[in-house]
Amino acid sequence: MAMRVARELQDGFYVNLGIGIPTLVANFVPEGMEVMLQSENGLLGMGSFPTEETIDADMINAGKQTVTAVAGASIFSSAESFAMIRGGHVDLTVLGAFEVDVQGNIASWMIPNKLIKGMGGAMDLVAGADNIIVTMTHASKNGDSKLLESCSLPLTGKGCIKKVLTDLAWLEIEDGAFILKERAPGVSVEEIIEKTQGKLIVPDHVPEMQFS
Amino acid sequence: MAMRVARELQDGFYVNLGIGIPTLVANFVPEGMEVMLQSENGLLGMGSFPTEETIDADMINAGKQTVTAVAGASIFSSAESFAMIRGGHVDLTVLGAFEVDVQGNIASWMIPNKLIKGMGGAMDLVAGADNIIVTMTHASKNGDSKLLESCSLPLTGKGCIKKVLTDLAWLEIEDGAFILKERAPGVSVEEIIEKTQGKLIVPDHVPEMQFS
Amino acid sequence: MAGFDKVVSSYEEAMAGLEDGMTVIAGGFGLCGIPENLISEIKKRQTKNLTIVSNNCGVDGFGLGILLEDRQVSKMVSSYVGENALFEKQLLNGELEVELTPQGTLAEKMRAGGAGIPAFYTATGVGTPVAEGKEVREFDGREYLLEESIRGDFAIVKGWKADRYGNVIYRHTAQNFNPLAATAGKITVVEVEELVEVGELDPAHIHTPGIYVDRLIVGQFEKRIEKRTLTES
Amino acid sequence: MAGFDKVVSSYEEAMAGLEDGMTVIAGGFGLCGIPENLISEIKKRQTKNLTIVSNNCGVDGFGLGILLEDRQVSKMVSSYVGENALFEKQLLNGELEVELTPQGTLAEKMRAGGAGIPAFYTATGVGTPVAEGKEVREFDGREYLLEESIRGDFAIVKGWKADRYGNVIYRHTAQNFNPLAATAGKITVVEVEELVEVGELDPAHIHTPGIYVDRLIVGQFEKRIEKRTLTES
Repeated sequence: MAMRVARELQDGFYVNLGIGIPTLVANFVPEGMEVMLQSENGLLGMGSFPTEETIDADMINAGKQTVTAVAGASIFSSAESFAMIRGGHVDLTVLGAFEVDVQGNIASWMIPNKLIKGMGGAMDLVAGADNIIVTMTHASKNGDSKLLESCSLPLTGKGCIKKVLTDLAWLEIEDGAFILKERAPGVSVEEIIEKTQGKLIVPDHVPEMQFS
Repeated sequence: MAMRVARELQDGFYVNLGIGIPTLVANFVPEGMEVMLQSENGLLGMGSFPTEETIDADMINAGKQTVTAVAGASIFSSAESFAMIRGGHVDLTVLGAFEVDVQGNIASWMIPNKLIKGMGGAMDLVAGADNIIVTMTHASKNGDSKLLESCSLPLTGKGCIKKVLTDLAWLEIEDGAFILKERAPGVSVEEIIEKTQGKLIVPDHVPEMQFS
Repeated sequence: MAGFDKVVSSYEEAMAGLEDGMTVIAGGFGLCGIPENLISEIKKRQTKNLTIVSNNCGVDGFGLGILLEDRQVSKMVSSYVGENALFEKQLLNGELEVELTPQGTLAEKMRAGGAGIPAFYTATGVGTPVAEGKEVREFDGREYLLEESIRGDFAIVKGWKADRYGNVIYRHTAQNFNPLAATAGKITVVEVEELVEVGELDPAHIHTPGIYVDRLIVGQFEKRIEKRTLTES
Repeated sequence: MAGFDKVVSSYEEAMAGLEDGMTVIAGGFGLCGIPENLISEIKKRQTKNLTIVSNNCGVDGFGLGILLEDRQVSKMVSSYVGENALFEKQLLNGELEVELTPQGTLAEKMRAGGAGIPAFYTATGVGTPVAEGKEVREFDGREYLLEESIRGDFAIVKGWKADRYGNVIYRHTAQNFNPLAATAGKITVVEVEELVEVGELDPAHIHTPGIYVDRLIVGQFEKRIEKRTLTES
């Protein structure tokens, strides 16, 4: 999945990668392309994890992992960081979700009576970016689709999602439907149809994902 | 007048002095007392004017005069500067005016069809400070009182002025009236009464100003 | 304490005046840049019924988490409270009220509180549970929520270096919410690692001008790392 | 221009795309920290019917004042325009529209524009001509005005040093409105005195992170002093 997301990168993009799977994207930035990672705790120009020698409690990312800064990085307050995000200055945001629906709604932060961790910066990220990729598994462990006609969980954002990448497919959201754009390697269109609850439009030809 | 204003200073005060007469106050800070001057273009810790050797086009005050910074100064953006002002962090603001009235209204920035220079930071200063001293001449050149029942010029702020210092008197505004607190040296109570148009309360004893 | 000298000599003095029922705004993100010793002092004082405004609530046994142990906190205003079992327990028990606030909105609420802006509009949270009870208003064809600013009786802040005047700089990403919290306290208390001479800090590098700071103290810090992640090699 | 290299090689290129009727936000306070050469380039282009958002409008013959000479400006949004005879003349003639805006409100409008805040409340201007046509709302017993944010088609900014990525620092009080303007342009153009290597600026000292900057150019500056005041001795 991280490899497929990397294909959406463009040279000179400022990118905010959510916590978890999306962070791996950084490992697949194509040769000769520069992207700069924004971490919403106040770092533009996030680098790799540190070594034993360079680890520093005062240098973390939004996932609270110890990180480094690249040359040309800048560090600022949380207000400034979200000014960038809310103001639409970040070119691409990648984040996970529990559910996405055909209206572009996203639910990613709360499962009532079960999981109350808080939304962190996710609501700001989805409200501030034009260009968002949601990455998640296509269905839950017990097989329930996460691509729905209408989200059942409390929303993170309304009508803001246009691109979804799952373990099975690359989809775009348009006019109240998921458009199946690409299949993951070895995955059949039938499986995707079966595991998608929301309205799905399947073009005549659905190419397999390319990763180069 | 600057000497009388200086008596209102307290050790550790952050002070914004308007442009013109009020700037002189800096010269009369009592021995052993520290005050720090805020200049709304983005300088906290304004120092004296520079010498030929230290003059610098990039170091000015809100009156656009070349200045220096004291040790312990900080420099910041206009948004941060007015965050300080609007947020009520400045302990004392001193500024000039055309008119003040018994409701604590102040007019200081515009004379219709005659003078349109703009309000600069004055509206922010009067809205942000609890502790404001207006300094002005008691009457205009042709003898019209500037202490009115109701301001005739467009306002800079509504109900925000409590202390007024003129060339004739020190007055405070309370419950819709000017209270005459002190006379300037050699000035009679009668002259002050004559030159004050707004309701004036004159206590039995009106001491002469002290400047030490 | 004369003039602009903000230095106090003890943590007792630093938190003097903190009373039951007050609101405390704290800097820090996760365990990074948290005012460790000021938090410990609040625990020591056993002040109760506090409202704490902080992006996170520490972890079990460290940071703001220690204030939960004796139920000193009645309400948290936070964006993320995931890593704290005691927190979750008190929340589910109903012992603790939580106002979950999007991170950027929380940062802006603190800044606005310090800057004399009582409220602002943001698109963050429109159509979500965060919008409940809040005015929605359209600007230029898009919907926004009205969010009110936050001020605290106290702000507790962790800086890196400061001079006696209370001019503070922060180190790396330990900056986070600290400069915002610093503007929004009626009494702002900053603890730092190092005191430098007045004039030593470049005026253009100061993150928090001394005008925001009421009390300053130099402390020793554990600086615990929450997620130790290393690169291979 | 590849990756994050924002440097352009000419002023023509720096202002490419500027068209009649656009809104330009300019940094600077008085003549301090103004983008002198970007202004000159606008004059050279003879772009007309511009809305200029800037605290001041320069002086006769220097700074933004030169754009008045050929009537390139149809509207100014400023807090103070006192030191400019041509300005006053065009204003009284009705050739020029002026939206006088309190200085702090103007600064906050720019910041809000860049930060995705469409509007905010402020006590500044309540009960004055500035309040005309604006919503007044009470918070906590006090009245506030609703003020909308400002964005520009272009922002023109004067920095001191920058690296190729567009990370900028400002010198002394030449900072003023510049970092705010920089956030609020659809296209933000920064001219600086000196280009430094990427990595040379301390990340914590950067006033304007490169994410806000689209084009960067190195220039020569007159830096005229408006009020030369010296101390005796």
